[in-house]
Amino acid sequence: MHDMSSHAAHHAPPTGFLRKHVFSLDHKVIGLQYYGLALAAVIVGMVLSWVMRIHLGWTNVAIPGLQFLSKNGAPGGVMTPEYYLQLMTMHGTIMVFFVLTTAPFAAFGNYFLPIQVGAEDMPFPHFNMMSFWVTFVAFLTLCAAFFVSDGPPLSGWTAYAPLSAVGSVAGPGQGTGQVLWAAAIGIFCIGQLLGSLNFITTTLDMRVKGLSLMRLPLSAWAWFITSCMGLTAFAVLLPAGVMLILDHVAGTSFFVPSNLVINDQLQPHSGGSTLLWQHLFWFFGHPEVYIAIVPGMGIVSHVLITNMRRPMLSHRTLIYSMGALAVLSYMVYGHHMFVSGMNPASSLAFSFPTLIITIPSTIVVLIWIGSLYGSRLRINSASLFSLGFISMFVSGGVSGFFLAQPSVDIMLHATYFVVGHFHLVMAVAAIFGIFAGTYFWFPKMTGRMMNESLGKVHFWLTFIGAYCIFMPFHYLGLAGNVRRYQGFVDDYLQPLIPLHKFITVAAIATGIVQFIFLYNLIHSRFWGEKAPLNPWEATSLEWSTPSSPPPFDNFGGQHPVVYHDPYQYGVEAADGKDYVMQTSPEQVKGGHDEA
Amino acid sequence: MATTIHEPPQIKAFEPRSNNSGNGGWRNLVPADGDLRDVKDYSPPPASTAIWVGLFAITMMFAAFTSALIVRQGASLDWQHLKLPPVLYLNTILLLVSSITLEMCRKPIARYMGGVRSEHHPGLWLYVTLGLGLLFVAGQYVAWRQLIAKGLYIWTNPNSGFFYLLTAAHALHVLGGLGGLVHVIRKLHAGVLRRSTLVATARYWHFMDLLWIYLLVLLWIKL
Amino acid sequence: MKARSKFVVMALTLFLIAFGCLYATRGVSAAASGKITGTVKFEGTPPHMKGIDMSKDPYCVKQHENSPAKLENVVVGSGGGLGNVVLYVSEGLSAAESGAVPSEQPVFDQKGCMYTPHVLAMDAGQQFKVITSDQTTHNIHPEPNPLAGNIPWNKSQPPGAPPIVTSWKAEEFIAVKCNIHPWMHGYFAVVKGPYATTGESGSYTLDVPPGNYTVTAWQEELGKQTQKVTVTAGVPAKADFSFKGK
Amino acid sequence: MAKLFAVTIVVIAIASAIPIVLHTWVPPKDISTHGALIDEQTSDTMLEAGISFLAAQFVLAFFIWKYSDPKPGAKIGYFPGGAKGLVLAAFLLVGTEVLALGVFGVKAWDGLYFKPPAADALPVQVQAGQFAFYFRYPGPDGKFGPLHPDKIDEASENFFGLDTTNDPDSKDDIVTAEMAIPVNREIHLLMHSKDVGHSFYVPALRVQQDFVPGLDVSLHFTATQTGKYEIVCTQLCGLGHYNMKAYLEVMTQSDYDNWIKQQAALQ
Repeated sequence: MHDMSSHAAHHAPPTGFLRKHVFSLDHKVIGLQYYGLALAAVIVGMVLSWVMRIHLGWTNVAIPGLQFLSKNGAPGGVMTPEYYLQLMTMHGTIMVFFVLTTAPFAAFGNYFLPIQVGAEDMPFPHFNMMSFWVTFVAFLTLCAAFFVSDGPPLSGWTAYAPLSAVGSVAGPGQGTGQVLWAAAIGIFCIGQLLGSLNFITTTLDMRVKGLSLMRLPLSAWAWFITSCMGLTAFAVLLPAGVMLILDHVAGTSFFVPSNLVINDQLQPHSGGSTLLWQHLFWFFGHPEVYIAIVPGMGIVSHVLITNMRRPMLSHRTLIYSMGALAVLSYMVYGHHMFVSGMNPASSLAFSFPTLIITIPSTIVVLIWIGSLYGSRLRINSASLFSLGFISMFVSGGVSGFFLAQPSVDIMLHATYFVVGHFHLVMAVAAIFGIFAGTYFWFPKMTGRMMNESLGKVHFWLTFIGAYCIFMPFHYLGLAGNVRRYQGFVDDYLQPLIPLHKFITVAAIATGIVQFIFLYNLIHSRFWGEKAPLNPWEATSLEWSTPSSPPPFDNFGGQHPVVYHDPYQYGVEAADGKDYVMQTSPEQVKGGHDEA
Repeated sequence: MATTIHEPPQIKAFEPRSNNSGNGGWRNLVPADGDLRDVKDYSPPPASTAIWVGLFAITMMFAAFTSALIVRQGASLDWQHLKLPPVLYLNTILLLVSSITLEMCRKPIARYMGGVRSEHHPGLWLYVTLGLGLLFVAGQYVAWRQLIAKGLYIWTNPNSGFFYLLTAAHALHVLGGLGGLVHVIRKLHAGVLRRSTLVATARYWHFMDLLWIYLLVLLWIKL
Repeated sequence: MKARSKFVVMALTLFLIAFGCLYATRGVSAAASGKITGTVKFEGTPPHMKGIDMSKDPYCVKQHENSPAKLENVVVGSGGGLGNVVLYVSEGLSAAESGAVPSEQPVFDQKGCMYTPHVLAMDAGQQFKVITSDQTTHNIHPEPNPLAGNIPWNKSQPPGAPPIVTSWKAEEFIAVKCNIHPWMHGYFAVVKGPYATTGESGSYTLDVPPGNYTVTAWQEELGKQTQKVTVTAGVPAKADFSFKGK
Repeated sequence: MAKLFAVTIVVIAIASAIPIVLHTWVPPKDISTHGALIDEQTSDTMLEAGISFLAAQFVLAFFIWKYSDPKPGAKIGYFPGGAKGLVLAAFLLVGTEVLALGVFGVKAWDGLYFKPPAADALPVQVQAGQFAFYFRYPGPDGKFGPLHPDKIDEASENFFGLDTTNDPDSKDDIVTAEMAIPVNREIHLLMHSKDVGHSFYVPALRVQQDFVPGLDVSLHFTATQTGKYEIVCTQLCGLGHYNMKAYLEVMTQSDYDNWIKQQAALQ
């Protein structure tokens, strides 16, 4: 290591509460802030899902106390159709934007990307701080929709125009609520663009001596690839959001066609294109799915390798596959619009890339499974959640075969099959990734261990529960159960209601289980046993920091030098260790250096 | 990279920063037990990478606006192509000139920061650029007033809608560029201006020209 | 401290009592000694009222198994009386009279996927009640003109939900719809001062103090008619209306 | 712990597959001419997806079982064929699999979308609005009258905005709240939306198509069995979305003729 004390002298850690904990420039603090935001958001989102599930199982049954949430939305505790849709919209928006995007990408990425490249911080700490606080403002803006007179919008997280663009005549919440929604999304985009800017420059320019791109851990690669996707996707959603707001407040007609008659009133708009919104939205929307899942892939690979005590069969292949996913994700967005009135030929054109995207996904899975072969697998909460991630990703992935084909999509589009598909592959899998990362990195972030036995209980119940909730969704879909219904009045749906009741019970049970995790998180933070510097005997740079949590400048005035590829496991190292840190200059017998 | 953020080193000529984080290079491996002095490493200062990343994002954004405009123009029968206010052409010239003035002061400033003191302060041209930039934005505002005077509001027809939308979006970005210039001027007077900062600002500023000319053509031609 | 709270309580009670008296007196003045009576007739052949196909919602169909539903835009009784006509005093009322707001809450029921009554008359500022007797969810979506001072709203009422109690600020004839059952439509007739709605007989009575008034009759499709009447104490003044079919 | 986990995965995988194999939950029986292809395509996909699903879960479980808590000093082994083999397998197996699906899928899609409707197809117009479908038949003259959105007035049941006084073509148009069609006759469905986005979904007919506001979409299909089926909306359109439905009655030609006469009388 080089003594950098001369440089270290230059940046004293901040003094004063605000700079330390609130408007901190330290990527670690910002990462934790993102994590906290995601935690708050996920609790809101989960409670919303409970209320929705109860209503779906027992429609028009008064849910005691609900009337205090919204007097209009649930008079006497009986949920109105509009309120169901409003909660559904908020559930989707909160989960996709403020949980699945912030936690695995912004939170863990902010905390560990700079450390894994051996930097002291991101190159633009002020942008980094702004990125969090802008996102925070976006969250407040979205939640404000709960408190406006008509409540939140009811047009779903996809906010299809013209329903989302013509104002409150189209339904409660479509006025102020929808504008707040669009504003929140726009603000969120700005925050994530700032974040992506930092992530990309960090990865390209801040790596320490000897740390070539290919020597980056898979997690770092995943964050890098994700930030590239984010840069493109959010830059497209932002204009869309602006135009949607203009249609509301400035009387423009970007998305609203002529001659709409709503509630017997001829609308003043003219000439807009409703498909335009769908194209802009899904050009963001599909990559967003991968923005949610790719960081999970990276984290899970990172955790698995450490616990398999061996590198992946091929480091590069995984990286290239994730890259391929990122690139393809822009060519496939049309599969959300097969029956949307888009030219049927283009539906076919979109279906082939969508089918082809299964190849890189398959490669990733095969590499994971193939690397398990002959490994020395260690079972702990982190590795359990990683393996669970693979199982979930497979289960959710195979249903993609169906939705990739226009002809099959005719029956399955907009049914619970789709809901089950993306909940498994994007929501549950991504959240398993978050859990894996939390159990794995908690010692580094807090200097204390999480309670393993609680962690295992949490895993078992969550794993089984998740399957109990989301597998039946597929069955509902196959039977033609349409999504976004607040109750089931159609004759052919009556036989399915028992299945809905089952799902509701499973969902509430699984939700309650999550409080074990919450307790574990809080309790271990303050009273957990002290963690050694490198509890998992891992090799990557975050485990070379002089303390847990790392000092303000991460490496205590030093700059590490990297001598090895990231994952030197299963080797014969000095004093009988089976791994060699990236920063150790020792020669490795049976090492995996590709250089 | 706190070292270079909190107190940037003065620009010494163009020698790469060394002995410092941020020089992993692309394929620049340190073999185990290798001699570090053999490692030839250099990676650009973050600012000069970041600016390209930022410009890419802006490009994507206006690409989205463009596709929207094309779809919208194709989809609707109510597209009345509006005649651009002539003042825009004056604005265009202002903007282009501002780029030239910015270029004029880049070398002097590099020399100045290198310690060479010439007769007049190189910051002068920065102020000129700043002024021209402000004039451009003001000119855009005049253009809007003219349209409004003609009774063309943002909601009047799709074309006017896109005109206000695109020009406003561009003007906002120009204001951002002006902020960058102010930042550069402050750093210059503090004597801690980094070359990469100046270069990045300049690239952004020139990109605003290109973007504006592109938008002008886009709004001018009937697709 | 304690003394102050006492004082507040006293003040409040006093205020309430005063308010109560005021309110009572207004009530009294509303129940006046004069009367305007009359009937509203329809001339010519009553227009054909289309039947309503409710097949979209089997529940609604069941409610009309033996009484087929039809539109109620123009309801003519056997005696030629015109129903759903709102009569009110458009001129001549004293400020107190037109300002008086009855305390009872008229009820607007959703029954068999129709509105009963089809036209609900009420006083500006008077509270009214929207209830549902149906086992299917309705949404109530009145679209007043916001410029007139009434704010549009749109609320669903699932079976078993409590009544919606609200009121309208300004005088206006407000169309109300259910979007879930597009055939359901009715009117809120918001007026000032005494009002009456005719049944199929077409007869009505307005209680007013003696004086000179203009009575207006409003029908959703046939429009408005007015008459000047002079009311003397004891003797009911007569004002008959007759609407011609379009 | 690991072995238990492996077992759990296997159990869950099998349990998930059972309802599929037993066809516990299936869509209403197909009554269309084009539906058979779609169902076939779906079951083919189900086969391939199911095999991939079970295979992946089982292998995952097996490896977890076998390689967790190994004896001390055990060397790490390499998967025969290594990464190259796996990548190759992915490209060959999955590649051919999905391409096959894609290519065969074209056939099913083509039947519904690329063939123009037959010349003698019965034209029926459907209008979607918050929150009901209304249908229009051209009547004896076989012509649909023009639509005047400004004339739409649900209060007097002018759902389409027809001007029967001035448009001769509109006079004999028949507007209904439920859709009746003759069996074994091709239907040419002309779809437009009056307000926001909606969708026309008849599971039994294997048909789903969005309404695009401001755009006229058309669809053609043939029903092969008489009976009463449900038309539902699958595109979120507002608070009444869940209750936006209409009934589709497939009748014999003669029943249909009577029905259309009755409806004409009711206009």
